[in-house]
Amino acid sequence: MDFFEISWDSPGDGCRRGRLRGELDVAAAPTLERDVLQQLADPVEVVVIDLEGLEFLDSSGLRALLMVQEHAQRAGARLVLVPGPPRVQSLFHVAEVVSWFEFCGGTNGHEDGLAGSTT
Amino acid sequence: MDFFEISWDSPGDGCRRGRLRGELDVAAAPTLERDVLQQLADPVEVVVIDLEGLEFLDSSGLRALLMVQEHAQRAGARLVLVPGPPRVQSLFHVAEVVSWFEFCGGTNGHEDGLAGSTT
Amino acid sequence: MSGGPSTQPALSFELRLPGHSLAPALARACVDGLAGVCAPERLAAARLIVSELVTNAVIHASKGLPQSVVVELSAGEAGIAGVVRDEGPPFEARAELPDRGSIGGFGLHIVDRTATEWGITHQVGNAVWFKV
Amino acid sequence: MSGGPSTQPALSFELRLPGHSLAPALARACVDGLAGVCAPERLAAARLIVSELVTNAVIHASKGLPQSVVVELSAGEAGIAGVVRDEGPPFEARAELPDRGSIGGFGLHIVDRTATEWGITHQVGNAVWFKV
Ligand SMILES: Nc1ncnc2c1ncn2[C@@H]1O[C@H](COP(=O)(O)OP(=O)(O)O)[C@@H](O)[C@H]1O
Ligand SMILES: Nc1ncnc2c1ncn2[C@@H]1O[C@H](COP(=O)(O)OP(=O)(O)O)[C@@H](O)[C@H]1O
Repeated sequence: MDFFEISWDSPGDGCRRGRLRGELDVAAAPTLERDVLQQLADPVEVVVIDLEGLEFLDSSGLRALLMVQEHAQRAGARLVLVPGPPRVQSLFHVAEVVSWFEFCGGTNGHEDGLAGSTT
Repeated sequence: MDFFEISWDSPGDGCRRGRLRGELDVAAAPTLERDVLQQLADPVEVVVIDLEGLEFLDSSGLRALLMVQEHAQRAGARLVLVPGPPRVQSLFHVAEVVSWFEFCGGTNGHEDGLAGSTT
Repeated sequence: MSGGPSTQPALSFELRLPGHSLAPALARACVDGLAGVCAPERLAAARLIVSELVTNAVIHASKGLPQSVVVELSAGEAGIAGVVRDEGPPFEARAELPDRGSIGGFGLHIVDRTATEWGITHQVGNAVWFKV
Repeated sequence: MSGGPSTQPALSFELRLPGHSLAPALARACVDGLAGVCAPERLAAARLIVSELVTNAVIHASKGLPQSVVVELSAGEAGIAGVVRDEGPPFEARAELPDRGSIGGFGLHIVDRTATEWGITHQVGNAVWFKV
């Protein structure tokens, strides 16, 4: 089932959240990058990418997330990831890059939650 | 996703109900037939096959249901089908065999429900 | 909301399967892989037709033979075109509704009522093609 | 409760795909078709590896070429064995964790940490094989 979708909202001032659904692979990666660049056109402090609805992630998706992190940092913002289901989360572990990202709201990464960082 | 499963119970005296889950195709058809023959070893008036949890049905599955109907009739029992979701139900229409079966509990067939027929 | 497959070009594949009872399920799973380039109703129609044709190839022509059933599909905005080939002896299509009381013979009837066009050609074996 | 695929013999297929960005999704869907003959964890591992190898073949060797990527898989109780072939020039495998700050180069590292065995052979193009 190839399918990928992002829905964006603003859970707080200076915070843009994109919720991912479907499969983040080589076909979906450009959509994610393009979307984030659009969001960063306005002043933003935190970009949250919510992986809860994601069903598949591979190295192309991981690469897109690293690009997004770089775009965010260049724009003076932080990237915070909301962990996905186990089959998605396991990719960060297999690739040995869990510590390369700031996770929130889950047990798979840092515990400095989203609430504190958006105000 | 190839997967097929039947769970059996007895919702009333002389009634055996098999609930189908997954895809009823050429690989799954022998399982259905064998199971029904086992159920018919005891005295049974009605065999109910519940298609609500079925995700796919093709002509091999249809053939199995017709075989089951024949087995039931030979054993002096009736076969009653509980309609499945639209994508399953549509197969009976496409194959033009809706009227070949006794449906209950749905709008896709006869309205003489299961309750009356099992007593 | 963004993303979605609407601007994807056409996608096609060729799949070789053994004469195995799970070959239809495998072929259906591959049809699902075209979800990115075509409408769900078309995908469901192609899924059903492919299931019927691969089942016929397995049962009537290729039982137990390795990689003897070939499925070719090509999907785009305009629709899905496919062909299922086997290496068996030629057969005559019969696609009418079987007589009341029949327990088989529904496969090609279902194909006939699901496809917008279909037909059979005979080269090495049988090639049943369709469009939806 | 009855049914289930536990007594099914091994199942295999060969899939030819174009150098298309949706080819990895299509290949993953076909891997899903093996669900009847192998354990879910193995299937998930094979799904990930196939996604990585087909992506590499599409990006590094076959971009835009028709039916130039070939996936062969064979699954049974003992595991899944597969190979992804392309027609591109030979390459040297590098499967270490990329340096901190890298944004690419994770594909073969993931394959290396997911497969029980894997390797590359060079015939016409590249053939990356694996077992899970
Ligand atoms: N690939 C095939 N090779 C040989 N004969 C076939 C093939 N497909 C169909 N047939 C013949 O056409 C008949 C009708 O097929 P179908 O409508 O699918 O019903 P069924 O397979 O249930 O008999 C079959 O019984 C068989 O004799
Ligand atoms: N099928 C292939 N054909 C040619 N080169 C390849 C192929 N697969 C991998 N490579 C080479 O190996 C490198 C590492 O691949 P990989 O670990 O998957 O990371 P990435 O593709 O993100 O660079 C690639 O950058 C490429 O140079």
